[in-house]
Amino acid sequence: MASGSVSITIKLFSALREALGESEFQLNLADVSEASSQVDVAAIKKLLSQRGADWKEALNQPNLVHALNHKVVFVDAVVSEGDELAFFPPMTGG
Amino acid sequence: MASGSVSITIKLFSALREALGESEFQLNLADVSEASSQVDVAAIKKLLSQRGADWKEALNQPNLVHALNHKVVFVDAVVSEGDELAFFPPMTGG
Amino acid sequence: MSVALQREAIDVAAEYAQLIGDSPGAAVATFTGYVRDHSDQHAVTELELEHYPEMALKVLEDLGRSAGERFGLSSWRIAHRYGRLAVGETIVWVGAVANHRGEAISACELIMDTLKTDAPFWKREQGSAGERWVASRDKDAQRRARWQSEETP
Amino acid sequence: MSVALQREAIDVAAEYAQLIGDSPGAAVATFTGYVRDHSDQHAVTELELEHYPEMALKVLEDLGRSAGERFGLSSWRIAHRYGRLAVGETIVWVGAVANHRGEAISACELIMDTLKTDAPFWKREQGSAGERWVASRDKDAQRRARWQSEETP
Repeated sequence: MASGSVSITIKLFSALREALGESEFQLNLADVSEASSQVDVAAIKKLLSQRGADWKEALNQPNLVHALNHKVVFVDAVVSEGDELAFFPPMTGG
Repeated sequence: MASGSVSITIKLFSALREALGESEFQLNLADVSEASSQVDVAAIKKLLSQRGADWKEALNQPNLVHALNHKVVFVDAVVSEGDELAFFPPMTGG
Repeated sequence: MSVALQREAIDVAAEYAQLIGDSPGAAVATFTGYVRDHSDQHAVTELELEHYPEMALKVLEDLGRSAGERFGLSSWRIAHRYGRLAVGETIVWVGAVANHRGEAISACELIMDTLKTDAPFWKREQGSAGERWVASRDKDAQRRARWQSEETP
Repeated sequence: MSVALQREAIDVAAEYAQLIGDSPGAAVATFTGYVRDHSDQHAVTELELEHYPEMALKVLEDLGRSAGERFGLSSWRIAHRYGRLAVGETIVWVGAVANHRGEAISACELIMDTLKTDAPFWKREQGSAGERWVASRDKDAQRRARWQSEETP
Protein backbone atom coordinates (compact mmCIF):
# COMPACT_ATOMS: atom_id res chain seq x y z
CA MET A 1 0.00 0.00 0.00
CA ALA A 2 1.28 3.48 -0.81
CA SER A 3 1.87 5.34 2.37
CA GLY A 4 0.36 8.81 2.59
CA SER A 5 3.43 10.05 4.42
CA VAL A 6 5.95 9.57 1.63
CA SER A 7 7.64 12.82 0.69
CA ILE A 8 10.35 13.22 -1.97
CA THR A 9 12.40 16.06 -3.45
CA ILE A 10 11.87 16.87 -7.13
CA LYS A 11 14.64 18.67 -9.07
CA LEU A 12 14.45 20.10 -12.57
CA PHE A 13 17.41 21.20 -14.70
CA SER A 14 18.24 23.01 -17.91
CA ALA A 15 15.42 23.52 -20.45
CA LEU A 16 12.97 21.71 -18.13
CA ARG A 17 13.71 24.00 -15.22
CA GLU A 18 13.37 26.97 -17.52
CA ALA A 19 10.12 25.84 -19.17
CA LEU A 20 8.43 24.98 -15.86
CA GLY A 21 9.81 27.84 -13.79
CA GLU A 22 10.79 25.62 -10.86
CA SER A 23 14.11 24.10 -9.91
CA GLU A 24 13.34 22.20 -6.70
CA PHE A 25 10.31 21.37 -4.54
CA GLN A 26 8.97 18.79 -2.12
CA LEU A 27 6.30 16.41 -3.36
CA ASN A 28 3.95 14.59 -1.00
CA LEU A 29 2.78 11.27 -2.36
CA ALA A 30 -0.42 10.97 -0.28
CA ASP A 31 -2.57 11.25 -3.36
CA VAL A 32 -0.80 8.66 -5.53
CA SER A 33 -3.10 5.74 -6.35
CA GLU A 34 -3.52 3.54 -3.31
CA ALA A 35 -4.10 0.53 -5.52
CA SER A 36 -0.38 0.14 -6.20
CA SER A 37 1.80 -0.95 -3.33
CA GLN A 38 4.85 0.85 -4.70
CA VAL A 39 5.27 4.25 -6.29
CA ASP A 40 7.59 4.34 -9.29
CA VAL A 41 9.00 7.11 -11.48
CA ALA A 42 6.23 6.62 -14.04
CA ALA A 43 3.64 7.30 -11.35
CA ILE A 44 5.42 10.51 -10.34
CA LYS A 45 5.53 11.67 -13.96
CA LYS A 46 1.79 11.00 -14.24
CA LEU A 47 1.11 12.90 -11.04
CA LEU A 48 3.22 15.91 -12.08
CA SER A 49 1.68 15.91 -15.56
CA GLN A 50 -1.64 16.82 -13.93
CA ARG A 51 -0.15 20.22 -13.03
CA GLY A 52 -0.86 21.53 -16.54
CA ALA A 53 -0.22 21.21 -20.26
CA ASP A 54 3.36 22.55 -19.96
CA TRP A 55 4.20 19.94 -17.33
CA LYS A 56 2.60 17.19 -19.36
CA GLU A 57 4.55 18.16 -22.45
CA ALA A 58 7.87 18.66 -20.65
CA LEU A 59 7.71 15.38 -18.74
CA ASN A 60 6.67 13.31 -21.74
CA GLN A 61 9.33 14.36 -24.22
CA PRO A 62 10.94 11.21 -25.62
CA ASN A 63 14.52 11.90 -24.50
CA LEU A 64 13.71 12.92 -20.92
CA VAL A 65 16.26 11.65 -18.40
CA HIS A 66 15.29 10.71 -14.82
CA ALA A 67 17.83 10.37 -12.04
CA LEU A 68 16.89 8.89 -8.67
CA ASN A 69 19.31 9.76 -5.88
CA HIS A 70 21.91 10.91 -8.44
CA LYS A 71 21.70 7.85 -10.65
CA VAL A 72 19.98 7.61 -14.04
CA VAL A 73 17.05 5.16 -13.85
CA PHE A 74 14.21 3.79 -15.98
CA VAL A 75 10.59 4.73 -15.25
CA ASP A 76 10.01 1.54 -13.28
CA ALA A 77 12.42 2.55 -10.51
CA VAL A 78 10.66 2.59 -7.15
CA VAL A 79 10.61 5.82 -5.17
CA SER A 80 10.82 5.89 -1.37
CA GLU A 81 10.55 8.39 1.45
CA GLY A 82 13.32 11.00 1.34
CA ASP A 83 14.42 10.21 -2.21
CA GLU A 84 15.62 12.87 -4.64
CA LEU A 85 14.17 12.56 -8.14
CA ALA A 86 15.50 14.77 -10.94
CA PHE A 87 14.23 15.35 -14.48
CA PHE A 88 16.36 16.85 -17.24
CA PRO A 89 17.18 16.76 -20.98
CA PRO A 90 20.19 14.77 -22.32
CA MET A 91 23.46 16.00 -20.86
CA THR A 92 25.85 18.19 -22.85
CA GLY A 93 28.93 18.71 -20.68
CA GLY A 94 32.59 18.27 -21.43
CA MET B 1 77.92 -0.29 -65.56
CA ALA B 2 78.90 0.42 -61.95
CA SER B 3 81.11 3.45 -61.86
CA GLY B 4 84.35 3.10 -59.95
CA SER B 5 83.97 6.64 -58.65
CA VAL B 6 80.84 6.09 -56.56
CA SER B 7 81.39 6.95 -52.89
CA ILE B 8 78.77 6.72 -50.15
CA THR B 9 78.61 7.28 -46.39
CA ILE B 10 77.89 4.30 -44.17
CA LYS B 11 76.45 4.86 -40.69
CA LEU B 12 75.96 2.28 -37.96
CA PHE B 13 73.85 2.71 -34.81
CA SER B 14 73.10 1.06 -31.49
CA ALA B 15 74.15 -2.59 -31.05
CA LEU B 16 75.55 -2.65 -34.61
CA ARG B 17 77.80 0.32 -33.99
CA GLU B 18 78.92 -1.24 -30.73
CA ALA B 19 79.57 -4.72 -32.17
CA LEU B 20 81.53 -3.42 -35.18
CA GLY B 21 83.34 -0.57 -33.44
CA GLU B 22 82.56 1.96 -36.16
CA SER B 23 79.87 4.60 -36.38
CA GLU B 24 80.54 6.27 -39.73
CA PHE B 25 82.87 5.86 -42.71
CA GLN B 26 83.12 6.47 -46.43
CA LEU B 27 82.79 3.51 -48.75
CA ASN B 28 84.18 3.54 -52.28
CA LEU B 29 82.28 1.30 -54.64
CA ALA B 30 85.02 0.81 -57.24
CA ASP B 31 85.29 -2.85 -56.42
CA VAL B 32 81.58 -3.73 -56.58
CA SER B 33 80.85 -6.20 -59.37
CA GLU B 34 80.96 -4.47 -62.71
CA ALA B 35 78.48 -6.91 -64.15
CA SER B 36 75.55 -5.13 -62.53
CA SER B 37 74.65 -1.73 -63.85
CA GLN B 38 73.26 -0.55 -60.51
CA VAL B 39 74.47 -1.01 -56.95
CA ASP B 40 71.74 -1.78 -54.43
CA VAL B 41 71.65 -2.15 -50.64
CA ALA B 42 72.02 -5.93 -50.94
CA ALA B 43 75.29 -5.45 -52.85
CA ILE B 44 76.60 -3.11 -50.16
CA LYS B 45 75.72 -5.63 -47.44
CA LYS B 46 77.57 -8.32 -49.38
CA LEU B 47 80.60 -6.09 -49.81
CA LEU B 48 80.73 -5.13 -46.13
CA SER B 49 80.21 -8.75 -45.06
CA GLN B 50 83.61 -9.52 -46.56
CA ARG B 51 85.22 -7.45 -43.81
CA GLY B 52 84.98 -10.37 -41.40
CA ALA B 53 82.77 -12.79 -39.52
CA ASP B 54 81.50 -10.10 -37.13
CA TRP B 55 80.38 -7.92 -40.06
CA LYS B 56 78.78 -10.85 -41.82
CA GLU B 57 76.82 -11.78 -38.72
CA ALA B 58 75.79 -8.24 -37.83
CA LEU B 59 74.61 -7.35 -41.33
CA ASN B 60 72.69 -10.56 -41.86
CA GLN B 61 70.57 -10.59 -38.71
CA PRO B 62 66.94 -11.04 -39.72
CA ASN B 63 65.57 -7.80 -38.25
CA LEU B 64 68.29 -5.47 -39.57
CA VAL B 65 66.91 -2.10 -40.70
CA HIS B 66 68.47 -0.14 -43.60
CA ALA B 67 67.84 3.55 -44.16
CA LEU B 68 68.93 5.27 -47.36
CA ASN B 69 69.14 9.06 -47.05
CA HIS B 70 67.10 8.93 -43.80
CA LYS B 71 64.33 6.72 -45.12
CA VAL B 72 63.83 3.02 -44.36
CA VAL B 73 64.23 0.96 -47.55
CA PHE B 74 64.26 -2.64 -48.74
CA VAL B 75 67.50 -4.30 -49.90
CA ASP B 76 66.68 -3.61 -53.56
CA ALA B 77 66.97 0.18 -53.13
CA VAL B 78 69.58 1.58 -55.53
CA VAL B 79 72.52 3.47 -54.06
CA SER B 80 74.05 6.51 -55.80
CA GLU B 81 77.04 8.79 -55.40
CA GLY B 82 76.87 10.82 -52.19
CA ASP B 83 74.13 8.73 -50.57
CA GLU B 84 74.01 8.03 -46.85
CA LEU B 85 73.23 4.42 -45.98
CA ALA B 86 72.59 3.46 -42.36
CA PHE B 87 72.25 0.06 -40.71
CA PHE B 88 70.66 -0.47 -37.29
CA PRO B 89 68.47 -2.77 -35.17
CA PRO B 90 64.71 -2.13 -34.74
CA MET B 91 64.03 1.25 -33.14
CA THR B 92 63.06 1.57 -29.47
CA GLY B 93 62.34 5.24 -28.84
CA GLY B 94 59.39 6.98 -27.23
CA MET C 1 42.36 10.13 -7.91
CA SER C 2 39.99 13.02 -7.54
CA VAL C 3 37.31 15.19 -9.09
CA ALA C 4 37.00 18.97 -9.01
CA LEU C 5 33.88 20.97 -9.89
CA GLN C 6 34.85 24.60 -10.09
CA ARG C 7 33.63 28.01 -11.21
CA GLU C 8 37.14 29.39 -11.85
CA ALA C 9 39.34 28.57 -14.86
CA ILE C 10 41.35 25.34 -14.77
CA ASP C 11 45.09 25.81 -14.23
CA VAL C 12 46.35 23.14 -16.61
CA ALA C 13 50.01 23.33 -15.52
CA ALA C 14 49.07 23.06 -11.83
CA GLU C 15 46.71 20.15 -12.53
CA TYR C 16 49.45 18.33 -14.43
CA ALA C 17 52.03 18.88 -11.69
CA GLN C 18 49.63 17.60 -9.06
CA LEU C 19 48.63 14.60 -11.17
CA ILE C 20 52.15 13.27 -11.61
CA GLY C 21 53.42 14.23 -8.14
CA ASP C 22 56.95 13.31 -7.16
CA SER C 23 57.25 10.03 -9.03
CA PRO C 24 55.41 9.98 -12.34
CA GLY C 25 54.31 6.73 -13.90
CA ALA C 26 55.73 5.89 -17.28
CA ALA C 27 52.85 7.25 -19.34
CA VAL C 28 50.71 10.35 -18.81
CA ALA C 29 47.85 11.33 -21.10
CA THR C 30 45.80 14.51 -20.74
CA PHE C 31 42.85 16.10 -22.45
CA THR C 32 41.70 19.71 -22.19
CA GLY C 33 38.44 21.04 -23.62
CA TYR C 34 38.01 24.76 -24.38
CA VAL C 35 34.99 26.93 -25.24
CA ARG C 36 34.76 27.22 -29.02
CA ASP C 37 33.97 30.47 -30.82
CA HIS C 38 31.40 28.71 -32.97
CA SER C 39 28.71 26.03 -32.79
CA ASP C 40 27.24 24.45 -35.90
CA GLN C 41 27.01 27.42 -38.25
CA HIS C 42 26.84 30.39 -35.87
CA ALA C 43 29.21 32.40 -33.71
CA VAL C 44 29.32 31.86 -29.93
CA THR C 45 30.35 34.64 -27.55
CA GLU C 46 29.70 33.04 -24.18
CA LEU C 47 28.69 29.78 -22.61
CA GLU C 48 26.76 29.11 -19.42
CA LEU C 49 27.25 25.67 -17.91
CA GLU C 50 24.45 24.52 -15.63
CA HIS C 51 25.12 21.47 -13.51
CA TYR C 52 23.59 19.19 -10.89
CA PRO C 53 26.36 19.35 -8.28
CA GLU C 54 25.80 16.25 -6.14
CA MET C 55 25.12 13.99 -9.11
CA ALA C 56 27.97 15.45 -11.19
CA LEU C 57 30.41 14.69 -8.39
CA LYS C 58 29.12 11.15 -7.97
CA VAL C 59 29.11 10.38 -11.73
CA LEU C 60 32.63 11.74 -12.27
CA GLU C 61 34.03 9.95 -9.22
CA ASP C 62 32.47 6.66 -10.34
CA LEU C 63 33.81 7.25 -13.86
CA GLY C 64 37.36 7.98 -12.72
CA ARG C 65 37.33 4.96 -10.43
CA SER C 66 36.05 2.59 -13.11
CA ALA C 67 38.51 3.89 -15.72
CA GLY C 68 41.24 3.50 -13.10
CA GLU C 69 40.35 -0.14 -12.56
CA ARG C 70 39.85 -0.96 -16.23
CA PHE C 71 43.19 0.50 -17.34
CA GLY C 72 45.23 0.01 -14.17
CA LEU C 73 45.83 3.73 -13.64
CA SER C 74 48.19 4.78 -10.88
CA SER C 75 46.55 8.21 -10.83
CA TRP C 76 43.72 10.14 -12.49
CA ARG C 77 42.04 13.52 -12.22
CA ILE C 78 38.90 15.08 -13.66
CA ALA C 79 38.26 18.84 -13.35
CA HIS C 80 35.06 20.34 -14.77
CA ARG C 81 33.85 23.95 -14.84
CA TYR C 82 30.36 25.33 -14.24
CA GLY C 83 28.91 28.84 -14.49
CA ARG C 84 29.70 31.49 -17.11
CA LEU C 85 32.59 30.77 -19.50
CA ALA C 86 34.11 33.04 -22.14
CA VAL C 87 35.30 31.82 -25.54
CA GLY C 88 38.75 30.24 -25.28
CA GLU C 89 38.37 29.32 -21.61
CA THR C 90 38.87 25.81 -20.27
CA ILE C 91 35.77 23.64 -19.73
CA VAL C 92 37.21 20.31 -18.71
CA TRP C 93 40.56 18.71 -17.93
CA VAL C 94 41.27 14.99 -17.67
CA GLY C 95 44.59 13.38 -16.76
CA ALA C 96 45.52 9.69 -16.52
CA VAL C 97 48.78 8.00 -15.43
CA ALA C 98 49.56 4.40 -16.33
CA ASN C 99 52.46 2.04 -16.98
CA HIS C 100 51.92 2.02 -20.75
CA ARG C 101 50.81 4.67 -23.21
CA GLY C 102 47.82 2.73 -24.57
CA GLU C 103 46.24 2.52 -21.13
CA ALA C 104 46.75 6.18 -20.29
CA ILE C 105 45.42 7.40 -23.64
CA SER C 106 42.44 5.02 -23.68
CA ALA C 107 41.51 5.99 -20.13
CA CYS C 108 41.43 9.68 -21.11
CA GLU C 109 39.27 8.90 -24.10
CA LEU C 110 36.89 6.66 -22.12
CA ILE C 111 36.48 9.32 -19.44
CA MET C 112 35.78 12.08 -21.99
CA ASP C 113 33.37 9.98 -24.05
CA THR C 114 31.41 8.87 -20.99
CA LEU C 115 31.46 12.27 -19.31
CA LYS C 116 29.86 13.87 -22.38
CA THR C 117 26.73 11.73 -22.16
CA ASP C 118 26.56 10.73 -18.48
CA ALA C 119 27.65 13.72 -16.39
CA PRO C 120 24.84 16.18 -15.56
CA PHE C 121 26.02 19.40 -17.23
CA TRP C 122 24.05 21.44 -19.74
CA LYS C 123 25.51 24.06 -22.04
CA ARG C 124 23.62 27.25 -22.85
CA GLU C 125 25.19 29.30 -25.63
CA GLN C 126 24.99 33.01 -26.29
CA GLY C 127 25.92 34.24 -29.72
CA SER C 128 24.77 35.32 -33.13
CA ALA C 129 21.79 32.95 -32.92
CA GLY C 130 20.67 34.41 -29.58
CA GLU C 131 20.56 32.21 -26.49
CA ARG C 132 19.93 28.51 -26.77
CA TRP C 133 20.47 25.23 -25.01
CA VAL C 134 23.00 23.07 -26.82
CA ALA C 135 21.43 19.87 -28.16
CA SER C 136 23.05 16.54 -27.42
CA ARG C 137 24.80 14.93 -30.38
CA ASP C 138 24.11 11.45 -31.71
CA LYS C 139 27.85 11.11 -32.31
CA ASP C 140 28.52 11.47 -28.59
CA ALA C 141 26.12 8.61 -27.80
CA GLN C 142 27.87 6.48 -30.42
CA ARG C 143 31.31 7.20 -29.01
CA ARG C 144 29.99 6.40 -25.55
CA ALA C 145 28.60 3.07 -26.72
CA ARG C 146 31.97 1.90 -28.07
CA TRP C 147 33.28 1.46 -24.54
CA GLN C 148 30.53 -0.95 -23.59
CA SER C 149 31.39 -3.46 -26.30
CA GLU C 150 35.06 -2.91 -27.05
CA GLU C 151 37.80 -4.99 -25.51
CA THR C 152 40.35 -3.10 -23.49
CA PRO C 153 42.87 -1.91 -26.11
CA MET D 1 53.74 22.36 -35.95
CA SER D 2 57.29 21.51 -34.95
CA VAL D 3 59.72 18.91 -33.68
CA ALA D 4 62.37 19.27 -31.00
CA LEU D 5 65.26 16.88 -30.38
CA GLN D 6 66.89 17.84 -27.12
CA ARG D 7 69.37 16.67 -24.51
CA GLU D 8 67.76 18.62 -21.65
CA ALA D 9 64.52 17.64 -19.85
CA ILE D 10 61.21 18.57 -21.47
CA ASP D 11 59.37 21.45 -19.78
CA VAL D 12 55.84 20.09 -20.08
CA ALA D 13 54.10 23.29 -18.92
CA ALA D 14 56.10 25.44 -21.35
CA GLU D 15 55.44 23.01 -24.21
CA TYR D 16 51.71 23.08 -23.48
CA ALA D 17 51.58 26.88 -23.32
CA GLN D 18 53.42 27.17 -26.61
CA LEU D 19 51.23 24.53 -28.26
CA ILE D 20 47.94 26.28 -27.55
CA GLY D 21 49.23 29.82 -27.99
CA ASP D 22 46.80 32.73 -27.65
CA SER D 23 43.70 31.06 -29.05
CA PRO D 24 43.44 27.38 -28.27
CA GLY D 25 41.39 25.06 -30.42
CA ALA D 26 38.51 23.28 -28.78
CA ALA D 27 40.34 20.07 -27.96
CA VAL D 28 43.91 19.51 -26.79
CA ALA D 29 45.39 16.07 -26.13
CA THR D 30 48.88 15.47 -24.79
CA PHE D 31 51.05 12.49 -24.01
CA THR D 32 54.21 12.43 -21.89
CA GLY D 33 56.53 9.45 -21.58
CA TYR D 34 58.84 9.07 -18.57
CA VAL D 35 61.79 6.80 -17.78
CA ARG D 36 60.50 3.83 -15.81
CA ASP D 37 62.30 2.38 -12.80
CA HIS D 38 61.90 -1.13 -14.14
CA SER D 39 61.96 -3.07 -17.38
CA ASP D 40 60.55 -6.57 -17.68
CA GLN D 41 61.59 -8.09 -14.36
CA HIS D 42 64.61 -6.02 -13.38
CA ALA D 43 65.31 -2.59 -11.93
CA VAL D 44 66.54 0.25 -14.14
CA THR D 45 68.66 3.08 -12.80
CA GLU D 46 69.53 5.01 -15.92
CA LEU D 47 68.75 5.12 -19.62
CA GLU D 48 70.92 6.20 -22.53
CA LEU D 49 69.05 7.19 -25.66
CA GLU D 50 71.09 6.96 -28.85
CA HIS D 51 69.62 8.60 -31.93
CA TYR D 52 70.26 9.30 -35.61
CA PRO D 53 69.72 13.05 -35.58
CA GLU D 54 69.01 13.90 -39.24
CA MET D 55 66.73 10.92 -39.77
CA ALA D 56 64.93 11.37 -36.43
CA LEU D 57 64.10 14.96 -37.35
CA LYS D 58 62.83 13.95 -40.78
CA VAL D 59 60.75 11.00 -39.51
CA LEU D 60 59.14 13.03 -36.72
CA GLU D 61 58.41 16.00 -38.99
CA ASP D 62 56.81 13.72 -41.58
CA LEU D 63 54.84 12.00 -38.82
CA GLY D 64 53.52 15.23 -37.33
CA ARG D 65 52.58 16.55 -40.75
CA SER D 66 50.74 13.37 -41.76
CA ALA D 67 48.88 13.15 -38.43
CA GLY D 68 48.01 16.82 -38.85
CA GLU D 69 46.49 16.18 -42.26
CA ARG D 70 44.71 12.98 -41.27
CA PHE D 71 43.05 14.48 -38.19
CA GLY D 72 42.78 18.13 -39.26
CA LEU D 73 45.01 19.40 -36.46
CA SER D 74 45.35 23.14 -36.02
CA SER D 75 48.61 22.60 -34.14
CA TRP D 76 50.93 19.78 -33.08
CA ARG D 77 54.29 19.36 -31.38
CA ILE D 78 56.69 16.46 -30.81
CA ALA D 79 59.62 16.79 -28.40
CA HIS D 80 62.02 13.86 -27.93
CA ARG D 81 65.07 13.53 -25.67
CA TYR D 82 68.42 11.93 -26.39
CA GLY D 83 71.50 11.25 -24.25
CA ARG D 84 71.56 10.15 -20.61
CA LEU D 85 68.23 10.10 -18.74
CA ALA D 86 67.59 9.37 -15.07
CA VAL D 87 64.59 7.42 -13.80
CA GLY D 88 61.49 9.62 -13.67
CA GLU D 89 62.72 12.03 -16.34
CA THR D 90 60.73 12.89 -19.45
CA ILE D 91 61.56 11.02 -22.67
CA VAL D 92 58.93 12.26 -25.08
CA TRP D 93 56.10 14.79 -25.24
CA VAL D 94 53.39 14.94 -27.88
CA GLY D 95 50.63 17.55 -28.13
CA ALA D 96 47.78 17.84 -30.64
CA VAL D 97 45.09 20.51 -31.06
CA ALA D 98 41.89 19.85 -33.01
CA ASN D 99 38.27 20.90 -33.23
CA HIS D 100 36.99 17.72 -31.61
CA ARG D 101 38.34 15.50 -28.88
CA GLY D 102 38.43 12.29 -30.94
CA GLU D 103 40.77 13.84 -33.48
CA ALA D 104 43.15 15.29 -30.90
CA ILE D 105 43.33 12.07 -28.89
CA SER D 106 43.70 9.82 -31.95
CA ALA D 107 46.44 12.04 -33.37
CA CYS D 108 48.42 11.74 -30.13
CA GLU D 109 48.02 7.98 -30.16
CA LEU D 110 48.95 7.65 -33.85
CA ILE D 111 52.06 9.78 -33.34
CA MET D 112 53.18 7.77 -30.31
CA ASP D 113 52.49 4.38 -31.89
CA THR D 114 54.34 5.29 -35.08
CA LEU D 115 57.21 7.03 -33.32
CA LYS D 116 57.93 3.89 -31.27
CA THR D 117 58.64 1.77 -34.34
CA ASP D 118 59.71 4.33 -36.99
CA ALA D 119 61.80 7.00 -35.29
CA PRO D 120 65.53 6.15 -35.03
CA PHE D 121 66.12 6.08 -31.29
CA TRP D 122 67.60 3.20 -29.32
CA LYS D 123 67.35 2.73 -25.57
CA ARG D 124 70.25 1.35 -23.55
CA GLU D 125 69.38 0.52 -19.96
CA GLN D 126 71.59 0.39 -16.91
CA GLY D 127 70.31 -1.45 -13.90
CA SER D 128 70.26 -4.64 -11.88
CA ALA D 129 70.75 -6.69 -15.06
CA GLY D 130 73.83 -4.69 -16.09
CA GLU D 131 73.83 -2.71 -19.32
CA ARG D 132 71.75 -3.82 -22.23
CA TRP D 133 70.05 -2.58 -25.36
CA VAL D 134 66.28 -2.61 -25.03
CA ALA D 135 64.66 -5.06 -27.47
CA SER D 136 61.82 -3.89 -29.66
CA ARG D 137 58.41 -5.21 -28.65
CA ASP D 138 56.04 -7.12 -30.93
CA LYS D 139 53.18 -5.24 -29.30
CA ASP D 140 54.58 -1.96 -30.60
CA ALA D 141 54.62 -3.27 -34.16
CA GLN D 142 51.03 -4.43 -33.73
CA ARG D 143 49.89 -1.04 -32.42
CA ARG D 144 51.72 0.63 -35.30
CA ALA D 145 49.96 -1.61 -37.84
CA ARG D 146 46.48 -0.61 -36.61
CA TRP D 147 46.90 2.84 -38.13
CA GLN D 148 47.52 1.47 -41.60
CA SER D 149 44.18 -0.33 -41.79
CA GLU D 150 41.87 1.53 -39.45
CA GLU D 151 39.46 4.19 -40.63
CA THR D 152 39.91 7.60 -39.07
CA PRO D 153 37.90 7.39 -35.81
